[in-house]
Amino acid sequence: MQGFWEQVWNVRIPIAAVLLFAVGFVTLLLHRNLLKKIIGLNIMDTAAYLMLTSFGYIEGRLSPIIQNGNTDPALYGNPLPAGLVLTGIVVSVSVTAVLLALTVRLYARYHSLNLDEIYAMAQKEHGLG
Amino acid sequence: MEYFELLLLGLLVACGAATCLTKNLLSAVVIFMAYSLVMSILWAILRAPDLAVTEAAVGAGISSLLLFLTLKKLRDLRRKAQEDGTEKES
Amino acid sequence: MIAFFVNFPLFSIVLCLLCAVLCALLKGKAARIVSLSLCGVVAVLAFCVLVYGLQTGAATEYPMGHYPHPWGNELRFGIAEPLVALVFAVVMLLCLIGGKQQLDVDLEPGKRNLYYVMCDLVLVSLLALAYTNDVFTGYVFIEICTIASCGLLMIRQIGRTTLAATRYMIFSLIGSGLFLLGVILLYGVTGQLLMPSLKAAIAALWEGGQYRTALLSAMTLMTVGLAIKSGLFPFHLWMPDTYAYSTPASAGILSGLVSKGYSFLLIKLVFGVFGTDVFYGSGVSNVLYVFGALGIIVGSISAAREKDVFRMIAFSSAAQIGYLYFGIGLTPALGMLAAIFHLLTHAVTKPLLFLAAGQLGEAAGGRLRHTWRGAAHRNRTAGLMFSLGAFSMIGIPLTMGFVSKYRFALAAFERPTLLVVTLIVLAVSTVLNAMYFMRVIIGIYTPVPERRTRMTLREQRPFAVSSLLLALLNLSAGVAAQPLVLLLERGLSLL
Amino acid sequence: MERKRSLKERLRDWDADAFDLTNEIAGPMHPAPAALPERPKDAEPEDALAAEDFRVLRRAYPILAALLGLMTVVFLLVAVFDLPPFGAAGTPTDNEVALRYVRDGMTETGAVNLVAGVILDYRAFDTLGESHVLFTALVAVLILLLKAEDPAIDDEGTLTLRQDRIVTTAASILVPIIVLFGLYVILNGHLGPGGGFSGGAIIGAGLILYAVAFGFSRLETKLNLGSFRIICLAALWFYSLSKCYSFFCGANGLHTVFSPGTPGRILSAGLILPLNAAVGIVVACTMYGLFSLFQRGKI
Repeated sequence: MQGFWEQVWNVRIPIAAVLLFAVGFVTLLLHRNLLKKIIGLNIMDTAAYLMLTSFGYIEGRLSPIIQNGNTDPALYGNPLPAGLVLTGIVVSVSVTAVLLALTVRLYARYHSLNLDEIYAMAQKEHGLG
Repeated sequence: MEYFELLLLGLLVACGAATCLTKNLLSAVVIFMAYSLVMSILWAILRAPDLAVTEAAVGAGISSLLLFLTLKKLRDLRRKAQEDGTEKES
Repeated sequence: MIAFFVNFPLFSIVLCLLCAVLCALLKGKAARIVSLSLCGVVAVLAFCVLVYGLQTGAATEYPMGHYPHPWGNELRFGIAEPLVALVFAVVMLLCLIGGKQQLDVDLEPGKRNLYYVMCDLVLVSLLALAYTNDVFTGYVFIEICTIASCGLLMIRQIGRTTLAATRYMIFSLIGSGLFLLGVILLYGVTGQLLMPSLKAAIAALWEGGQYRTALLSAMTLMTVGLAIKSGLFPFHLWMPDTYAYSTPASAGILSGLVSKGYSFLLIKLVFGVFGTDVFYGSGVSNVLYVFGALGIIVGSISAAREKDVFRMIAFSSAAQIGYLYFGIGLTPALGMLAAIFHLLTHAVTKPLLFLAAGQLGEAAGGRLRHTWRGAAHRNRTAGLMFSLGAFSMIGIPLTMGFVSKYRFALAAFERPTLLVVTLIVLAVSTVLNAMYFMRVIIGIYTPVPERRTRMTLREQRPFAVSSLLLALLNLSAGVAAQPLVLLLERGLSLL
Repeated sequence: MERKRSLKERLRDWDADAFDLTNEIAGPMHPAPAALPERPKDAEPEDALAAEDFRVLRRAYPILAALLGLMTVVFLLVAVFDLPPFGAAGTPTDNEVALRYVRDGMTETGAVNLVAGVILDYRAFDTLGESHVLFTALVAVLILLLKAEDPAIDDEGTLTLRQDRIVTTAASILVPIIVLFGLYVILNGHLGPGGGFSGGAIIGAGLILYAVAFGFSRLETKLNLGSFRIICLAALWFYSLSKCYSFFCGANGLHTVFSPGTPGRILSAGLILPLNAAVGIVVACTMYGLFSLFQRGKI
C-alpha cells in the first residue's frame, strides 16, 4: 500500500487536474442551466491547463526569466507550457464571451435559461418553420 | 511548501464542486471568481508568473465581469418582460 | 519560378487573415467581393502548391520562422494537403455564389460584412488544419473554426438558429476540450509538439512499452474529440438543427467543409503522429469502425423517418460522416484511400444538395416533403441539380458517389474477417439512401395540376452557375476517377 | 420547316416552359390527381415525432451523461497514474526542446522573459492565430448583440448608478494607476512577467472602470465602433504582416532587419516589443468592446 500513496504523491497535481476536468465535464453534460454549463466549461479548460503547467514545473528551479544574464539551463524551469497556457486562457475567455452573448439572445427570446424548456418552446413555435 | 500547495488543490476542487452544486446563480459566479483567483495563486507557486498575471487579469477579471453583466442583463430583460406582461394584462 | 511556390501556403494563410480583418471594415457588397476574390486567389495558390508537390514528389516541411524542427512551428505540404485545400477553397467559393439569393434575404443589412468576416476565418482555419505540422497550432485553429462556424450559423437571426448555435457550440467545445487534454497528455509523455518528432517519440515509447496507458488514452481522447466535432454517431444530435435552419450557403459550408477539416486533421494525425501500426494495432481503429457502421445505419434510418426535407439531408450527412470513419477504421491502405476519396465526394455533393434544396423550398413554399409535390416543375434547374446530388449520394454510376462506394467495397476485401459485415452495412445503407432520396425525387417530379409562377434561369443566375459547376465537378470526378485516385494514393503515401 | 433553333434558344425554351412534357403525360393516361386535401394542421404529426424523441432523450439523458462522465473520470485517472512524476528533473518534457529555449533563448530572441521569447518568436504562429481568436469572438458578439442604429433606443442598459461620489472619486484615483500599470506590463513584456495579453486585459479593466464610473458619453467620442474597426485593422495587420515577413525570411534563410539587441534594455528583443504593444491594444479594445456590447448593445 505504501507504494500507492507514494505514487499518488508523485502525480498529485495531475490527479487534481483530472478531478477538476471531471467536475467541469459532468457539469457541462448534466446541468440544464446555460450559465452553469458555461462555468463548467471554464473549469474544464483551466483544469486541462493546470495539468499542462504541472509538466513544466521542476523542483527547485526558478521561473523562466533570466536572472542577471546567467543562462545556465539547470537554473530555470521549462518555458514552453507557460507559453501554451497563455494562449489557452485567451481562448477560454473568447469562447465564454460568445456563449454568454448567445445566452443573452436566447433569454431575450425565450425568457428561460433551461435548455430543455427552450428546446420545447422552439419546437412548438417553429414546428416546421 | 507542499502542504500549502495541497491546501490550494483541495480548495480548488472544493470551489469547483461548490460552483456546480449551488442553486443560486450569483453565488455560483462569485465562487467561480474565487476559483480563478486560487488558480492564479497556484500558477504563481508553479513558477509561472506570466500565467498568474494573465489568469488574474483575464480569467478572474474579465470572465467573471462578463458573467455578472449577463446576470444583470437577464434581470433587466425579465423585469422588462414583466412590465410588458403587466401592460398587456391591464 | 516553381521553387517560389513553396511560400504559397504561408501567403494564403496570411492573406486570409488580412482579408478577414479588412472585411470587418468594409460595407456588405465590398466585403462580398473581397471574400469571393480571396477564395479564388486561395484556390489558385493551392493549385500552385499542388503542382510544386507533384514536381518535387516529396512532402516539404516549411519552418515558420528561423528555427527548424522541434523548436519552431512548421507547415507541411505534399500532395494530399494542397489538393484538399484546393477543393475546400473552390467549394466555399461556389457555396457563397450559389447561396446569394437566400443570403440577401436572411442577412441583416448592417451585419452583412460580418458574415463574410466569418467565412474568411473559416477558410483560414481550414487551410491551417490542412497544412499544419504542429498539434497545438491545430488546437488553436480548431477553436477559430468552432467560433467562426458558429458565427456562420447564427447570422440568420431567427430563434431556432440561436438555439442551434448554442447546442452546436457546446458539443464542439466538449470535443475540443477532449482533444486539448489528449494533446496535453501527449506532450507530458513525449515532450514534443511537432508531428514528426512526436511520431518518432511515440514509436520509441510504444516499442519500449513505457507510458503505454497514457499514450493509449491520449490517442483515444484526440480521436473521440475530433469525432465529436465532426459529428460521428453518438454525437450527431446537433446536426439536424444546425444544418436544417441556417441559410443554405452556411449549411453547405458547415456540412461540406468544416466537418471535413476535422476529419482530415484526424487522417493527418493517424499517419503523421500515431503511425499506422500503433493506431491500427491498439484497437482504437476498431472503435471507429464500429461507431462508423452504427452511424451509417442510425443516420440513414432517422433520415428516412424525417418529414422535413432539410432535416432529412442533415441526417444523411450524419450517415456520410459515418462512412468516413468507417473507412478510416477499416484498413490503413485501401480503407483510408476510400475514406479520403469519400471526404472529397461529400465536400462536393452536400453543398449542391443544400443549395438545390434551398431553391426548391422557395419554389414549393414549404419545408415538408409532401408540400414539395411538383416543385421541380416550378424550378427546373433546382430540381435537376437536387436529383443529381441525390443520385451521387445513393451511388448511381457515373457520379462521384458511385466511385467512393466502389472504393469502399474494394477496401472491404482487404480485411477478410470483416468482409461480410462491411458489405452488409454498405448494402443496407445504399438501400436506405435510395429509399428516402428517391421518395423526394419522385415527389418533386409528380405533376401538380395547378399553375404556379415558374422560376426561370435568368432569375436565379448565381444559383444556376454555382450548382452547374458543382455538378460538373461531381460528374467529371465520377467519370474520370482514376487520375484523382492515383493522386490521392500518392498523397497518402507522403502524409 | 422551322429553322433549327440554336442551343441557347432551346435551353431557354426548356427552361421557360414553351413545352411542358408533364401535360402530355398527365393528360391522356389518367386524370391529374385531384389536389391533395390540404392537411388541416401540418405541424402536428411532425411535432409529435420530435416530441416523442425528445421525451425519451430527456429521461435517458442524465443517466447517459453521468455514465459518460464516470467513464471519462476512471479512464483519465488510470492514464494519469502512468504519467512521469511531478517536479522531477529527468521527465520527458525536460528535453532538448526546453534546453534550447533556456540556453539560447536570450541570445536568439533577445527577450529576458523566455516565455515571451517562446510565444512571440519561436512559436509565433500559435500567437498569430491566438490574437485572431479574440477578433473572431468580438465579431461573433457583434453579430449577436449589436442593435440596429436607431437613436430611439436610449442607453437603456447604462448602469443606473447614481454616479455617487464614492465610485467617481475612487475611479478618478484608480483609473490612471490601472492604465499606467497595464502599460508597464505591456512594455515590459519581454523583460519581466506579463506581456500583451495580460497588459491589454488590465488596460481593458481600467477602461471599463472609467465607463462604469463616468458613463459612456465621454468615452464614446473616441472609442466608438468606427475607431474600433480601424484600431483592430491597424494592430492586426501590423501583426500579420510583420510575422509574415519574419516567417518568409526564416523559411528562406534570409536575415531579418530586426536584431535581438542587447538584452535587458527596454528597446531590445527585436520585434517582441511592438508585437506586444499591438496585441495589448487589440486585447484592451476587445475587452472594452465586449463590456460595452453586453451593457448597451452598441460600442
